[in-house]
Amino acid sequence: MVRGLSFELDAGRALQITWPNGAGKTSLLRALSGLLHVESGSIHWLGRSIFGDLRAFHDDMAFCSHEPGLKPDLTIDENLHFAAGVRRRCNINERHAALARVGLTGLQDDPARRLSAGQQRRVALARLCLQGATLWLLDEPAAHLDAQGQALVSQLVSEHVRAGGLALIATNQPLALAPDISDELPPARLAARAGPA
Amino acid sequence: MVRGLSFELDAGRALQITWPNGAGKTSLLRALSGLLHVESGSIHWLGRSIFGDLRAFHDDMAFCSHEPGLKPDLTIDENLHFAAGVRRRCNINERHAALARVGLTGLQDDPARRLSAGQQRRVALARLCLQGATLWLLDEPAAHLDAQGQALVSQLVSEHVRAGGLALIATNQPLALAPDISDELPPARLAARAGPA
Amino acid sequence: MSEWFAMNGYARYVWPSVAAALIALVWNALRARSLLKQARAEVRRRLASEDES
Amino acid sequence: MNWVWLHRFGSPPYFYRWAGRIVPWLAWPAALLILAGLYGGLVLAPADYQQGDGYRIIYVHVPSAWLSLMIYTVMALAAAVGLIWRIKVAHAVAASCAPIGAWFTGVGLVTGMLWGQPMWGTYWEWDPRLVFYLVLLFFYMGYSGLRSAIDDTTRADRAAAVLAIVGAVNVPIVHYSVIWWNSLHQPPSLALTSKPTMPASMYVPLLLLFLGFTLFFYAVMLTRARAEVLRRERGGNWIRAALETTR
Amino acid sequence: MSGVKTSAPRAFFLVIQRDLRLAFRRPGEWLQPVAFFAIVTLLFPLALDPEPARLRALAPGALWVAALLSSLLAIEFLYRDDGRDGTLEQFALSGQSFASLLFAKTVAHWFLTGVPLAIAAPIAALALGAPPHSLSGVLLALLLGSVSLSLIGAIGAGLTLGIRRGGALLSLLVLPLSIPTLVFGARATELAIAGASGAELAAPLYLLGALAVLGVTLAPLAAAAAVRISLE
Amino acid sequence: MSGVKTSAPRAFFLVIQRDLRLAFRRPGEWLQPVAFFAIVTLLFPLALDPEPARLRALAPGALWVAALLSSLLAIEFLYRDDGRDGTLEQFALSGQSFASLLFAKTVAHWFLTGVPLAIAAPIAALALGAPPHSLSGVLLALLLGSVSLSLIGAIGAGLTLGIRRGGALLSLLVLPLSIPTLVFGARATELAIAGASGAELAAPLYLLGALAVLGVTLAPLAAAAAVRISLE
Ligand code: HEM
Ligand SMILES: Nc1ncnc2c1ncn2[C@@H]1O[C@H](COP(=O)(O)OP(=O)(O)OP(=O)(O)O)[C@@H](O)[C@H]1O
Ligand SMILES: Nc1ncnc2c1ncn2[C@@H]1O[C@H](COP(=O)(O)OP(=O)(O)OP(=O)(O)O)[C@@H](O)[C@H]1O
Ligand SMILES: [Mg+2]
Ligand SMILES: [Mg+2]
Repeated sequence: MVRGLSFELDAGRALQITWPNGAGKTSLLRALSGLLHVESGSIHWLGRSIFGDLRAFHDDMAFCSHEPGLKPDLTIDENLHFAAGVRRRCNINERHAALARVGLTGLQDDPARRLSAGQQRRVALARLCLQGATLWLLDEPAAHLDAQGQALVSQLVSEHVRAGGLALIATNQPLALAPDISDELPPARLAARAGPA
Repeated sequence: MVRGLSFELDAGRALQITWPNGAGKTSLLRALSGLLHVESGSIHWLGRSIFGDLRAFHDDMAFCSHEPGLKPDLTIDENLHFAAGVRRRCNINERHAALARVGLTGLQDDPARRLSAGQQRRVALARLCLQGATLWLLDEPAAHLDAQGQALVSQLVSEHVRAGGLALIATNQPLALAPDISDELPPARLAARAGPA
Repeated sequence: MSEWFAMNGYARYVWPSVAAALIALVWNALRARSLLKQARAEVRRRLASEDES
Repeated sequence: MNWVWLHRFGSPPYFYRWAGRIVPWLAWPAALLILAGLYGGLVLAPADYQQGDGYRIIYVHVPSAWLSLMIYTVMALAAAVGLIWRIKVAHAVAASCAPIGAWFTGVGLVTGMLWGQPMWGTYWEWDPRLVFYLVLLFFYMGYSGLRSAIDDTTRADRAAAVLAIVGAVNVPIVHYSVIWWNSLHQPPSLALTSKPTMPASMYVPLLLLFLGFTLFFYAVMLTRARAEVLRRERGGNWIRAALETTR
Repeated sequence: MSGVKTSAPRAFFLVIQRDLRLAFRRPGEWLQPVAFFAIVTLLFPLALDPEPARLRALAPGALWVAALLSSLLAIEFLYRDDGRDGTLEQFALSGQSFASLLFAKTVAHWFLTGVPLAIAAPIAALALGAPPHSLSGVLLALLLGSVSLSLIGAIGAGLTLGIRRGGALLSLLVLPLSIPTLVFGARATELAIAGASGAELAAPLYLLGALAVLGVTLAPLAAAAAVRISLE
Repeated sequence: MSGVKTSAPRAFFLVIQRDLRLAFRRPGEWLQPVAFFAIVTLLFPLALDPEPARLRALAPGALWVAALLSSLLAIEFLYRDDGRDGTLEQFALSGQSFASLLFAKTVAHWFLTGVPLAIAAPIAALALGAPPHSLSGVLLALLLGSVSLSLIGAIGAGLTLGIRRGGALLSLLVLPLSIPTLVFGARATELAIAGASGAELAAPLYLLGALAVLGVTLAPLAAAAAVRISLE
């Protein structure tokens, strides 16, 4: 549904997409991650088209979508263990560190089902950190988060970026990022698209 | 899971609940609406306990929860027709007026499936207006909404309240409401409760 | 004695039945007690942790 | 009438202590009665003139089968009380009934089948009494299944309660099936009203076992219920006291 | 805003209308149980080697087991979507009688699954070698039976509403309750296929009717209670 | 952060371990298909008036239709939860082979449903009047058959993943594909109950095995493709 959009993002920078509702933020991120088929146009990572070797690209990329993707029956720690473990080995200390980072210390052995909307989001952020990817694609990372939580997100992003990472953030609550590391993506020319995404 | 909380709300005022994540906002609203059984304590409406005649209370109350509650297969207009129609008769003009109000003119005959996160929220707001209730219970009304959408919410609420309505709003993005019509609910003393909510 | 065990050829029906009943009785009795013990222990643990915090 | 007593039992601390005190008085008599009954039934009682020694299965079959029906009744009643008056203890009782009931339904089935082979020449027969008894087992399983499937204890209690009440229709069906359908299953052998048809040496052990099994059930059920109450009463400071005082 | 409050009957029919329209937006969906019914009845001739006599003997069982299972398959969705997207919550807070709104859903559901099933059954019966003159009996039996199946199913659906994997549990709860319907229904079908007289046939049909009436009176309340609990 | 990348086999077993642990958190859930199987087999004797000879003739059909349906019932949930809560999306973006991760899920699923089913079948066969010596054959047939049923089901589950009411549609997709398994399985069971010699039994069992091997080689890829499409 998005047309005539072209941008590039280099290491050490974050890009915020703050288009209005329905402008195509989610769709754009899904397309960039290779989940959604792009009708026309190309996506390059490290100079090569991502469709050449999708898995290599995914090794460097982490996508944090609307759904937190937690198993209600597993404890928070187990959730992290399995979710992050599929990509990189991470030991229990790393996991607890990550949980502490997002302010969920002490909850690691609670079943995820107990968590409120915002607490789940925070677990998703912890997973994001553990996955240790270079490129972050974040969809509404700050949704459901209280003020202190939103500050946390901005902080995580800037650290990641300062450490040479990249971040692409679709959000309606723009994050407070230092201008030297972040840009805003100008609204793309919108056009109706055929058929469901 | 919330203990020792007591407040009252008179006509013509809105009350914002901006507790941190997991503090119990959602649970509180569900309890007030009579959906969630309250272990101890009482809820009164117009001086009478709501459990006396729950249906009469529900006639005056509208609850706008996390889920927009739209049928993907029905058009937006049909969605409003059935959802609002179960409570009050409302004709097509009223419905289109409401849609225009939330900035979805022209979409009324699109299937709800097409809508983005924020657009769905807006439909939920339109339904809220059509239900014509006196007491509004809103859970995260501004989630997924862009700046202009958030302004819209504040506006709807103030109008409703100025017209003698009541509104109770659980949100992490406090709405910009004139102080003369709105208060904030002080954080309640939290306490563990037996078993899950 | 042994012919009592034989039950005039009904042994292979009678004794398994009796065994089934006894197993049910014993297992339920023990299970109930262990459940109570577990619950007690769990509560104690929780109270202890509450005390220190 | 007033419901004070109901609410007294409804308070977890009272129930916990009361049950703790009563259980021993149920458990030991139960043990004695069961042992006596089995001895009387398996050793003292004479062989049946037509069924030979095979009939001795009655001494385990009938008490277990009867008990399994009684347990379901107790469960349904407790569930109803919990549903209507929102009494947590009642739900705890109902929850404790289910597994015991399932066990004894199983015993009733197995012993019945073991009896069926010599008497009817087959382990299983598609006879109403047998079928609906099997359905009873499914209700016990469904009850536990529903309970374990719902995370939220309060919701699990109430949903399971509805099921228990709905399923109660099955109990009379099982009980009267022998009368309603012309079943090959034995008709009631011991009616409290009429004079028993068998000699005392045969039915006295049966009576002892009936009583023993019933007491046994209450002892086990109350113990399980105490555990259940402890598990649920997270923040009760009466627990601290209870743990010291009662055993 | 405001406008008059919707009357109870109007709300009832509004819900029926809504569910029917939703269904007709996806004809594929409500025809699936019927297709399932057809396939399952066809599985038997495949699984057993089909000599006519044997098949005919098997027909009532096959028909009714298939009918029971496909109605079970369909009932799982009675409340699911509405529960998930918050519509039931809105119903519960609508100021209307919750039980009647839910009953409306059940009625719509019966129109969409029970009736097609009853119409498909005679055809399947023919395929299993039932004589043509028996078909009216088969149809009647399923028409009556499907009512109580839908109603019993509604209770189960309510109980398993909140649950992530209702499906299997639902069957565990509903099948035992449906046994009487199954038994009488199969009996009626058997008599019909055996070419019994109307008088003989009447007995089981009356029983099926009685079960249906019983269901209509009790089930809606039980279902509403169950759903309310699942919403808590 | 960082740390070494997880090796493919390790990821495979991690997923199996995860699914097994999830299942054992709710024993009720994965036992339900077995209960369903038991109930369905029980329905036949109820629906037909049960003389032993007739039942025994019916047994293979009843057993296999019940097995097919209950495995169908279970497979519906293979991907559903993971699809809904975004786990599959994470798998697809994990940099691991998507197909192998999904295959791991299928393997875990077979352990949790196929094996219990195979164990329950002989008991059900007894209740339907099969002679004790035939049970090993029944067990073997179901053990082999359930493998291909799970694998075929996995494809169907993938195709119906996005769909709100997968259940009924799933059965329409899977049942036709499962017919060969059903036929050979029922044949094997029939022979076993008829007390055929090992040699006679071998033929259909080999065929079942062949189907299973075929499934293991092809199904995972098809399933992965299907799921990918549903995710788009
Ligand atoms: C699988 C087979 C069987 C099952 C499921 C079964 C089930 C039951 C049940 C549920 C009861 C309790 C009825 C009540 O208390 O209302 C019962 C009682 C009884 N059963 Fe069985 N039974 C089976 C086989 C047999 C056999 C083979 C015999 C003897 C030939 C037998 C003799 C009795 C007798 C004498 C009673 C006591 C009758 C009464 O006082 O109501 N049962 N059985
Ligand atoms: N499945 C779909 N089929 C057709 N159109 C769709 C589909 N999903 C989204 N759209 C359309 O694509 C546009 C962009 O949707 P998208 O979800 O990407 O918006 P968004 O920027 O994420 O909005 P929000 O900020 O509300 O999340 C919307 O106008 C929506 O109508
Ligand atoms: N089903 C449940 N069982 C047990 N505890 C629960 C359950 N649901 C919520 N809670 C707990 O109750 C508390 C309040 O939950 P609630 O969803 O009301 O928080 P909230 O204020 O809405 O948070 P958020 O702003 O993130 O939505 C949380 O700490 C949560 O852990
Ligand atoms: Mg979006
Ligand atoms: Mg909330």
